[in-house]
Amino acid sequence: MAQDTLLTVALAVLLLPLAAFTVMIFAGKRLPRQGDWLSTSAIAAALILAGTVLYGKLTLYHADTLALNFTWIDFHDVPGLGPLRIVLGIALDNLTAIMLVVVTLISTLVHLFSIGYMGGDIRYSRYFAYLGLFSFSMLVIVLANNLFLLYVGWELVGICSYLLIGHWYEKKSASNAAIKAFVVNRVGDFGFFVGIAILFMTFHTFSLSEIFDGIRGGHLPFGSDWWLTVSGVLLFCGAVGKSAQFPLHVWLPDAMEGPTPVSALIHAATMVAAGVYLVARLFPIMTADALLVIAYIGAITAFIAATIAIAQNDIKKVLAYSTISQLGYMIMALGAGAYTAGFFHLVTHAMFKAGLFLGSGSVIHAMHNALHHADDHETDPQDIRNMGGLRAKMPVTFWTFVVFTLAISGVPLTSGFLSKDEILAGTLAFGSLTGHVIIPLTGFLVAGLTAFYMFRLVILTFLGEHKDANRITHVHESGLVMTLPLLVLAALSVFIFYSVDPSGFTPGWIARAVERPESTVPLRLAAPSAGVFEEVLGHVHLTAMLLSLSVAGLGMLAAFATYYWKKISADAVARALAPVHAFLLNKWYFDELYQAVVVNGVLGLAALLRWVDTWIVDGAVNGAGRVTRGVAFVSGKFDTYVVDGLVNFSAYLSGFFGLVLRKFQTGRVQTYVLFAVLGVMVFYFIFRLV
Amino acid sequence: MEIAGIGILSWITFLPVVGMVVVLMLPKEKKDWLRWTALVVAALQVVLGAFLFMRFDRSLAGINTESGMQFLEKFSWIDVRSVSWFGRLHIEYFLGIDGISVVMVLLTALISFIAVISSWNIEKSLKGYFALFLLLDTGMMGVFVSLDFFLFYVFWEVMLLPMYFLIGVWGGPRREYAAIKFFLYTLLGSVLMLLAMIALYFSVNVYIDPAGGLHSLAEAARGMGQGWEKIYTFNMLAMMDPGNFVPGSLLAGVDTSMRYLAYGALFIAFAIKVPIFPFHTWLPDAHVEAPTPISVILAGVLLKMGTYGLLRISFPIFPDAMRHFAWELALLGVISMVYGALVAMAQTDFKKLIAYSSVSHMGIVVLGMSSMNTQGLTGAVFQMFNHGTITAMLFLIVGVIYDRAHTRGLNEFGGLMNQMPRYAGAMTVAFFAALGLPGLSGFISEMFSLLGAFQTFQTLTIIGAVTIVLTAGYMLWVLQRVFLGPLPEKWKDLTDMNGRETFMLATLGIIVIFFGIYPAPILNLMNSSLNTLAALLQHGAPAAMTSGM
Amino acid sequence: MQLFDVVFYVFALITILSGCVVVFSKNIIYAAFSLLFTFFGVAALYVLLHADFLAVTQILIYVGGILVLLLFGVMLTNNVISVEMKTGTIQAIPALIIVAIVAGTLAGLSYSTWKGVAVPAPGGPQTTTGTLGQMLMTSYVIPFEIASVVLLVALIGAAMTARRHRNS
Amino acid sequence: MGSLGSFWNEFSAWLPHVQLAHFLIVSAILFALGIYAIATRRNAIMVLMGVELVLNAANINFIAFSRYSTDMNFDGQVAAIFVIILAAAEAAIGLAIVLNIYHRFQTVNVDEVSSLKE
Repeated sequence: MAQDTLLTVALAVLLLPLAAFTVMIFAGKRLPRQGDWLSTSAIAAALILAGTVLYGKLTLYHADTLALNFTWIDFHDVPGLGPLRIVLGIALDNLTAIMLVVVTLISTLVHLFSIGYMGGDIRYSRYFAYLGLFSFSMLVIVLANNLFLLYVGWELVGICSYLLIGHWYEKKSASNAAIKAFVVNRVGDFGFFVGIAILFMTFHTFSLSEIFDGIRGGHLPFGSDWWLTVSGVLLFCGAVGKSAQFPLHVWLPDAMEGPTPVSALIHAATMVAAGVYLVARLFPIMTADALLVIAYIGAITAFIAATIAIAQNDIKKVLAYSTISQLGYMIMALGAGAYTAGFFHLVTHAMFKAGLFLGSGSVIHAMHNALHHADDHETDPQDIRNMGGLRAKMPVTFWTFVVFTLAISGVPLTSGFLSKDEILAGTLAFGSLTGHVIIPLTGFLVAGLTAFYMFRLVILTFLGEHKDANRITHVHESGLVMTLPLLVLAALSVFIFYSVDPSGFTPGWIARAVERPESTVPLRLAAPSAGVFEEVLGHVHLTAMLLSLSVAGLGMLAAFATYYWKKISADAVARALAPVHAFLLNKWYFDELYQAVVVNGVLGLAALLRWVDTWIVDGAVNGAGRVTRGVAFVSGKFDTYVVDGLVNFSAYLSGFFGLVLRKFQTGRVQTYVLFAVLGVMVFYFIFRLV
Repeated sequence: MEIAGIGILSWITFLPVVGMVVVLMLPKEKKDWLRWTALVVAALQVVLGAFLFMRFDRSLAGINTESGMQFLEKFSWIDVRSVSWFGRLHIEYFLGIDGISVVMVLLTALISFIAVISSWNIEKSLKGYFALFLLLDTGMMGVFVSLDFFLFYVFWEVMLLPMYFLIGVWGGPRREYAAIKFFLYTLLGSVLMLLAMIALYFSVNVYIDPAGGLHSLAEAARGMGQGWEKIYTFNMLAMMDPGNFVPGSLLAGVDTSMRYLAYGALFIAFAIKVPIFPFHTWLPDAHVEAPTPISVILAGVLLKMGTYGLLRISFPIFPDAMRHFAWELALLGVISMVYGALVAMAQTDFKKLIAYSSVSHMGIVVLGMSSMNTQGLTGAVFQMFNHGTITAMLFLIVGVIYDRAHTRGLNEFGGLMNQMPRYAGAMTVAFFAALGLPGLSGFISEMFSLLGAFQTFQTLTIIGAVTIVLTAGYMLWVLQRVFLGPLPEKWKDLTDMNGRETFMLATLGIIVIFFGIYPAPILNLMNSSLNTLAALLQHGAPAAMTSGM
Repeated sequence: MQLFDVVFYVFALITILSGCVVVFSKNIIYAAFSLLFTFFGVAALYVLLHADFLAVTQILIYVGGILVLLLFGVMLTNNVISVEMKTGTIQAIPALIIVAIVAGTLAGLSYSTWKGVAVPAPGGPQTTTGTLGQMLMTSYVIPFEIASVVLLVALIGAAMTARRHRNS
Repeated sequence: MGSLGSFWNEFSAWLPHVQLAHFLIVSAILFALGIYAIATRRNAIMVLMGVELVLNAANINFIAFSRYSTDMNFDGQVAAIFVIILAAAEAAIGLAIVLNIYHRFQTVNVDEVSSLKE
């Protein structure tokens, strides 16, 4: 396969979902079955093509980056700069090729799952249309070789997320969550945009490779090291928003208002991972300081989210916080320099987290139907306290769920074990290289917490007794269209697809395909090089593996002890640590804080400015008008009584004479004739006298 | 470029006057005839605009050279041999367009066409309405094509009066207040412009040959002038050549305080029109009270006259003052952006909200213009075009809902997405375009305005960029309040848009989407002019003008 | 006193007396017929002034046209059979005074200004018709044409105005 | 009384020899009579007759001046022709109006036809 062919196929992968979207948005409702088959087959075709691209890329052009550029805008000869063109394009490297497959794969499975899950929805075709648009936008991010297109895709996925979270907009909470998601993302994008502006100002290009070349050539923004770090951090702001990192993580849990398959696709597997992808893409321009910021942000996020997840009772909320936590993990890994591990975790996490969400979707679907059957509209179908004992009724869902849980907890033989273990090893290496031991410490702590809350979820949902004996009889396993994606994802959560060696992924194809790129920043600013890092990594690898296994085991044990064997009373612990429990249950009060400070602050400022505008700015205008009118009033009085008085007096005189003269107006023409003749005579004599 | 012996720019400018005469001759009972007359005129304007678009030479720059201007028409208009103490009064009928004007001409033709369609359901004294409307059209077109300051001023005033009546007669409940406010405010600006214009007039000398051609002082100094006479002039291009300023006159020299003062007067005149904070308060009143088509014209075209005036007159004539006050200009732009967005957020009246969003969006234009580089200027001019189309859509959208529900209270609506799907689609496109979603035209212009401005004023631009968050906030909030949530019982029988409304919004929507994906056709039109303008602003005026002006 | 003077006085008296009858007669028919004599008298004065064509025209148009027209008017607007054709006068006394002043002034003015003006030595053409025809066709052609239009308009206008409206 | 006496002497000497002023005096009397008829008669047709008298008086003046001018020009006679033409037109129109008034008001008395007064 020639390069061009490969790029053309990649372009086809990109455009297929867009075509599906275009057809669906205009004609979706009129198609048979509202066009779900169309969207699904389009994305499935894209998946097959993406697989081809991946295969071709890895076998034929393993080390190359293929690019396709076109001039989008030509500014010609710009004064002060010389010729300036905005060149956009797509690039295909190994990272991209893998992401293509991941995105289309998850998307295809979610499409399939949605056919079952969304059946009978009032905006069924609209839903599939938006899924298509989302897939397209996500692929734009993946394929872009420049910051501009990246930003375009970035915003587009944001708007898709907005539309899909707000899919059930009759619920106020859904539309609120949609707005929150978009606006919070925009805050991150603001930083992202400023970062782009700095780079564009410095290099007059959006192209990533040209920017890398520029920095490699020693050309820094404002000629300062500090600004290079700042621009890196600003670009990372985009990732903070999109990947729901602290302090902008608050939108993701609310985003669970959207349909569950959407949560699986957008808010677990792909869009939120875009931030991680962005950091991976921009890795070469990150200075050591910027990477440190990134690592800390990731660690803080991972920790906060994991603690919150423990106290949540909504099945999707738990998964949402778990997602945030895992994203923090990846970000932390990238920040620590464990580039490949971070990206690998992105891939494996996409599989099992999508699986977890789809599994939870299956559970919610079943619960919903059961509740619907019982005519119960009070009970929350997503609350795990209302579940339990679903194992027997939903075996496929249960077993796949268990596989995903094992994977996320990092149990050997799963994909999660491979990636997580590598991340922990990376952080450990980072800690020993730089002395920032808090990073690996957080990593291990979060690993334990993850195992704990995930097994808590599994036990409360599937094991034990169901809360309502009557309701359980109406719970049924979901249909094949929903279980099939679960089975596929469960299979993909096994180590064998990534590495033949269950204890480490280094021999795997991903590790070979995705290598940490060379940093382009000046040496004095760069993080420890890949070589140094690898060496330390070799030393700590075994330690990390053993440690991670033991903390994961501890977490699982604690979960079983508390919720299955009931050796420890969860309620008693909650009571004993009541302030902590409340703190966690309320998500560290982030929402309240933001509501009080940011939202109310902005709205208050808006109201204040509105007042200012009405009474002060416009008041000045109206005041000027009033003063003018005051002056006018005075001069008007003058006019009325003095100037106009004269006029009126003359009018009065005319009126007086008119009254007198009207006597002569008899209306008889003959009298007028006489007067006319008399007048002529009078004039004659007057002139004669004169 | 002539049709029937009359230049195409004259056609496109005075066609509405012809239409007005026809309208005035039609009996007032023939409402459909009146409407169709106006529509045909507007459609012909669009056709002429398309013709201009096709025949426009993209490589010519214009700005301050006559040879760079296209579709020129130049005749002696007023020529009084001896006027008391200042000699010969010579005013030209001088039309021509360059890359900046052609975009505005296209926008005007397009928006007028849409506004005529949108006027279809006006019933109150239709004859007067369309007569005034067409006169307004001529005024707007004339402002964008005239190259003689005096002519510009005449068109500027011609536009004012019909607007006053259109708001004051066909407007909402507080129409008199709004109309008078608009009129007086703009008139204040006009007076300042008049002062600056007269000061310029008496500062600029050119030579006129017996055939009526004007020559710069530089040419005359080379001894070419046989029988040439020295006169004052209103010719804008002559004013842009520093060599034409009479030494010792009021505005001669560079960076003098008198020049700053004149620049300031012109700036206020144009800033009122844009409107730039703190001169914006006429806008919400005028917009709220004006009938829908007039709001469309007001936001779509009239606001651009302010920024166009800055680009066409203030900047090239006073590049020194512009450079000196660039930071202040950018600051005002940023304040307009942030302030407009915040005040918009606090509004509950749909139309008022959009009016304030206009303040915010025009602030982006001002910020982009102040950047003095091609990217920023491109963003600014393109934003002028995009704001025209997008805000026109927004006002049409308000009009659609107001026609049906007779209220504009945002908090009274909800859940209309299912009730009015086509409307929802149009509104979604318009709102997403307004909040700068990629793939829609507003994004590109905002992006380039901010990118260009960032090169010149980093801190200000970063503050200004906050609006991308604020805009998203209030725009989505509006969408939520109108479309999402449950449908109130009283709006159960609202109907979706009819064919006419769909046509208008679809036309604009397609333009917004097309230029959002592929802006090159518009950007190419203005590129060379903006490069020249940027060079002028960065390096001062060129040494000499092209000969044969 | 020559023959010319005698003839003048005869016709001047006829003219003025019949004019007085026209003006002061109560009976409209009498008035109309005495107007006939006034016109004849005026025509005779024209003859004395060597205006032969005009004298003939006077008789043809005034007597043959206008007077007949007036008589028709009288007949059409008065109930001939039953009521006597008398009409009253109004404001006779002030009118008499003013008219007396007018007549006195005009007469006095004429007398004091032109009392000595006599006929110049004869030298011009003795017949006037040909000369008048030439003048009308040359130097007065435009007024002449306008006059024809005026007559046409008057004709149509009179017919239109006098027409009895169907609806009334 | 001397002046009146000398005036009478001069006047009586002048009176038998007919000159321009004689015609003018006749014309003046005729004019006065016409005015009187116009001003006093109630019948519209009588008013028209008065107008005819006035016009005739004017014609006499025209022709007399024409005759007594030094070069015996005919302009006065031409003017008289036009006056006659106008008189004819006026009579026709006037009578038409009178007839119309008669149809409307059933009278031709001008003082009863007074819609003009208030």
